[in-house]
Amino acid sequence: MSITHDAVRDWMERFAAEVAENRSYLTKLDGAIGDGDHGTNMDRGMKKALERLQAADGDDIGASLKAVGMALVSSVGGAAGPLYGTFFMQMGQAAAGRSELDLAGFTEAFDAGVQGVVKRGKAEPGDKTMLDALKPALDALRQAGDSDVAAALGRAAQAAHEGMEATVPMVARKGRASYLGERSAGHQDPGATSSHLLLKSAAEAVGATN
Amino acid sequence: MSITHDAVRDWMERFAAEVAENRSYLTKLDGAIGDGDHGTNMDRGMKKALERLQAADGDDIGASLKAVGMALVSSVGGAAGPLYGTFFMQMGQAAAGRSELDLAGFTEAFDAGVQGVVKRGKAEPGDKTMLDALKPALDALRQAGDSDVAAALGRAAQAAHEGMEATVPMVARKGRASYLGERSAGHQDPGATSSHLLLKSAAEAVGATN
Amino acid sequence: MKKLINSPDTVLQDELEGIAAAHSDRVRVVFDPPYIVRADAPVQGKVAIVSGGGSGHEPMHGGYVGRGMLDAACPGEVFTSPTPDQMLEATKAVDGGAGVLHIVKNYTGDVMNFEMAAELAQGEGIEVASVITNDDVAVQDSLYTAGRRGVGVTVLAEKICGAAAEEGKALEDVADICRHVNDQGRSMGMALTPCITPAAGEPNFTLAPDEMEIGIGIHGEPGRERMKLESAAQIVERLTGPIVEDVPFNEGDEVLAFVNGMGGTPLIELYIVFNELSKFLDGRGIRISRNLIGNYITSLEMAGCSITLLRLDDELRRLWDAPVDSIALRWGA
Amino acid sequence: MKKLINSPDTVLQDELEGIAAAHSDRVRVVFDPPYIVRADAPVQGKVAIVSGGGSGHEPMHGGYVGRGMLDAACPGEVFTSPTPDQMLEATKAVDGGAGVLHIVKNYTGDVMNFEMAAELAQGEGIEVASVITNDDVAVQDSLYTAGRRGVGVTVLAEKICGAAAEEGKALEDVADICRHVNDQGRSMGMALTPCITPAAGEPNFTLAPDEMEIGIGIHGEPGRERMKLESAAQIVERLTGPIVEDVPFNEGDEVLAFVNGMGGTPLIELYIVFNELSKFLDGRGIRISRNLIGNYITSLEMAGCSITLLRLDDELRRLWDAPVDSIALRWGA
Ligand SMILES: Nc1ncnc2c1ncn2[C@@H]1O[C@H](COP(=O)(O)OP(=O)(O)O)[C@@H](O)[C@H]1O
Ligand SMILES: Nc1ncnc2c1ncn2[C@@H]1O[C@H](COP(=O)(O)OP(=O)(O)O)[C@@H](O)[C@H]1O
Ligand SMILES: [Mg+2]
Ligand SMILES: [Mg+2]
Ligand SMILES: [Mg+2]
Ligand SMILES: [Mg+2]
Repeated sequence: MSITHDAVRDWMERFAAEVAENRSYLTKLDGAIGDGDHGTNMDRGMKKALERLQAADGDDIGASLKAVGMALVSSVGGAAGPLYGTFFMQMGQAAAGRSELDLAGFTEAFDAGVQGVVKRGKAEPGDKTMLDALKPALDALRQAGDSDVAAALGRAAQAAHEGMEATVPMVARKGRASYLGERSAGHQDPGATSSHLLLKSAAEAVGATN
Repeated sequence: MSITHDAVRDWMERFAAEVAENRSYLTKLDGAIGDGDHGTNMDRGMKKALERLQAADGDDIGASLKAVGMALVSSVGGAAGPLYGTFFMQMGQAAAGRSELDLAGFTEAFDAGVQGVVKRGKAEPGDKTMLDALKPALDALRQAGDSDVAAALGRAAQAAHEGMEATVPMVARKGRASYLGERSAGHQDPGATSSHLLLKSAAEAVGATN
Repeated sequence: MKKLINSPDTVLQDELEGIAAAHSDRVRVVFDPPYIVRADAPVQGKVAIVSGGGSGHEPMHGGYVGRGMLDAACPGEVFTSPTPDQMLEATKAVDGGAGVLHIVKNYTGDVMNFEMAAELAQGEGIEVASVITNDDVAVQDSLYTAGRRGVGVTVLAEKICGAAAEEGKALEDVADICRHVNDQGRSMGMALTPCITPAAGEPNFTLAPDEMEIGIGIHGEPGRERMKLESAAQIVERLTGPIVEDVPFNEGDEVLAFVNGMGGTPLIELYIVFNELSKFLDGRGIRISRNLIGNYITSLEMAGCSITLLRLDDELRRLWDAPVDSIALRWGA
Repeated sequence: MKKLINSPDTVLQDELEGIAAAHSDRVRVVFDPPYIVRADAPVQGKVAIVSGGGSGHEPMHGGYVGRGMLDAACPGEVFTSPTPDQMLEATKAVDGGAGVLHIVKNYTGDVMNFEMAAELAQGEGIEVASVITNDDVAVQDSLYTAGRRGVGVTVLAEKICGAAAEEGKALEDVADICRHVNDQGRSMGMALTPCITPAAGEPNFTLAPDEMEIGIGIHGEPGRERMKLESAAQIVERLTGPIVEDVPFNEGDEVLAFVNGMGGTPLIELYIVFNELSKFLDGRGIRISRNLIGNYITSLEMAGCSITLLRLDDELRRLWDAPVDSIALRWGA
């Protein structure tokens, strides 16, 4: 089984729905160690992204992901805008022209997206950022070997979930939460939380049973 | 029995003490229908007045009352400053050069004070102001005939008390409370309340038993 | 009560010391009795303008001392009219031989204290004219009451009269212009929250989280009406309706629109209010040709706003545009 | 949440419409994507200065657009960095051929969005220099973290660089001056109350009636330390101690002292803070030769203040004194 353009679209719709549903939860998490706008910003951005997706035709996964990325860059703002924007633009770049992706292809594109986030944000694992959910997910995909797509993304979502939870005790070194120093420990990172939603949506889009 | 310079001094000390003790009560009354400063202002003023009195010597009742009035004018501010200031300056004017006052003399001087308040503030009885306590007190003094000073001032204090209570249902037509229109009804006037304290102190200074 | 102060008793003194430390290039601060005066006072041959009132309305009035506006300001204790001795000393300090105009907001205390000061100054041979501002349409106008409060128009009158005096106009002319401004201007205010005077330590009224107070003054006193919170557009209609009907302002009129913050409301909201005001007046064919938006006549940390409209004619517009170089209002200089 | 707004979703749009309605003589407001630009932009041959950031800090940055200060400002949603497309369009609108300086406050979001915008603008052949301000001593400085926040110094840098650009200095020189200002300036802030973003509807933290938060930023985020409320004098010591030790400021230094209100604190308190600051610096032989006191970089309706000190030399003093004619800062013009 491979990931079709329809599945990618479904992924984005599910992600948008998750973000909308968790909007105030994300904002609340951001309120505790940031400025309380992560949910609002991501929700505004994913709504714009869906509009763009719906307006576009064709089955180029790369083009669709790039469209999502550009919509996010120009509508989210804050840290998450350029980071998620870069993620999707880089992932789209790596998947340019493809109408389906097998697990290896998806993993490669996902890797490009994560590398984009690292390059833009210069964070490392352990800094208490979205990377702490994205990186474990990437590792899980890499370790999936030749398991099927649903199982692999299921495990990636699981890894993102663990990574998200692991941000709780961390002292933030990047982003707004770093201003709090030690006071940032004890709170879950909002960006890692939205990144988990991203992986959860992906897994659900390919029919993984979590 | 007549009212000596010592009794006048005692009157002022008692009045200052009453104002200090009721400072937050007066301020609270003023908060409900005014701007919440009557207690603070009168307390600041009477403290200044006592300083002046203590610094002055001689037994000229008129001079002492004028000193009190001038202290109030230059330290109370607001509506109460010029009104109480004028009251004491006019009363002092009427008692100029006197080291004791009999009831008639006191009544005459008090009358001059009240007239000063009317002239300065242009209020009428029923406007929900200090005049609603002062005027009944003056009337009581006038009706005292040849009763003794303590009894007369006791009755004047009683009249001021009744006048003060009568301000509760009134709709204010003068001063800050008038801005509230009908909403000013149901609250006791702070200035009438401090005026009652003035009469109560006078009665106590001459040994009336209330 | 949460305030950046040292103690409730030293608020006025500390503030005045701060003004003295900050603005000695522009003003001189006298402490006993307290008043703030232009550094170059008295200006010979110029009509001088003195105002004053309780503190807690900053930048009014001290912030308006400077060339093209006030010659002196007398600060009282918080929300308490200053005393005649302050006004007398300020009047003497600014008199340049052409007389002194007292601009007095219509509050019993302010009026009586300024009255006593004017009597004293006249007794010392200084020509004094007094004009009382009473522009607050939230208060019913009546001969039998204390009448309407002086609020937002006072700021505009001080600016415009300051320019007229700077032009060399005579005392009676400057006073006439002041009365004209007061005639042509009206205001109304509202609060989202009460405020707390340092001395009282608690608010004079409380509002539920979904309530607002309409028709408040600038002394933390309750207003005329309490109601459910509404949108900016509805609030603007509530404040501006009574204003335009009072003067009245008619289609074709040119106005200065002044959206004032009560102290605790951020500028972003005042611009939203201005936007609604501009739409409201547009709908009635009233043209805003000048505006002032910000915290200019405040009530400590109260959240809320007031709206003032002043009908402009060529002279008022010219005097408004004239240079002003005070602490808080500055242009063309 | 009590605000003078129509709806949380229209705050930015309504505010921008208000600015457009009020200040069309000075600025042009573009709505899609949103930015505010000098009415006379582009000024041929002059280095242009663009800044921007989340809304909720008014008058920053939109209020600083005008001759002698910013050429354009890009407002984001409340407390959210604007996006690269806004910055790109603003940059194109102001480029007069001499290059464009981006003044960016050090927040991850602002830095990354401006970075993307600069890449795009350079791709279109516009010379762009970027300077990041990071003056908040409440945050530990470190190579391994996001570093210090840009706060009060940003306002001073915008004024000073605006003057340098107006003088005809080249892009690299204006950028150098900006870096110099950032080097020589430090800030720290505190809050008496939190603030509420319209979208969130509730505060990010709560403070007991006797508590204050020290070391806050300008986004309603909690600070470094919570403690019992203290006197203005003690608070000034808490904020200024770390500032003077950081640069460090020494005996004999000349400084610009900037006492900034967070939005909900009235001017009377800011003057009390300034008075304490002036005494504190006096005691260390540091001379205040210029000052700025008021709400200039705010955090919605938060009550509190920040203190910024900038060490002055002849050039910085001259550029500070130079005429400025923006909406919110105006002198000599
Ligand atoms: N340098 C960075 N690298 C990766 N992720 C980051 C970085 N800085 C911040 N983030 C992520 O962004 C999230 C905050 O996003 P958001 O609230 O939308 O932006 P802002 O902090 O500008 O308000 C954080 O929770 C964190 O996961
Ligand atoms: N015109 C007036 N004549 C007589 N008394 C008045 C008048 N106006 C106000 N008062 C009295 O003054 C009191 C208020 O005094 P105070 O609070 O000290 O002054 P302010 O109203 O200026 O704050 C009122 O309660 C009322 O009794
Ligand atoms: Mg955030
Ligand atoms: Mg009062
Ligand atoms: Mg008062
Ligand atoms: Mg943000």
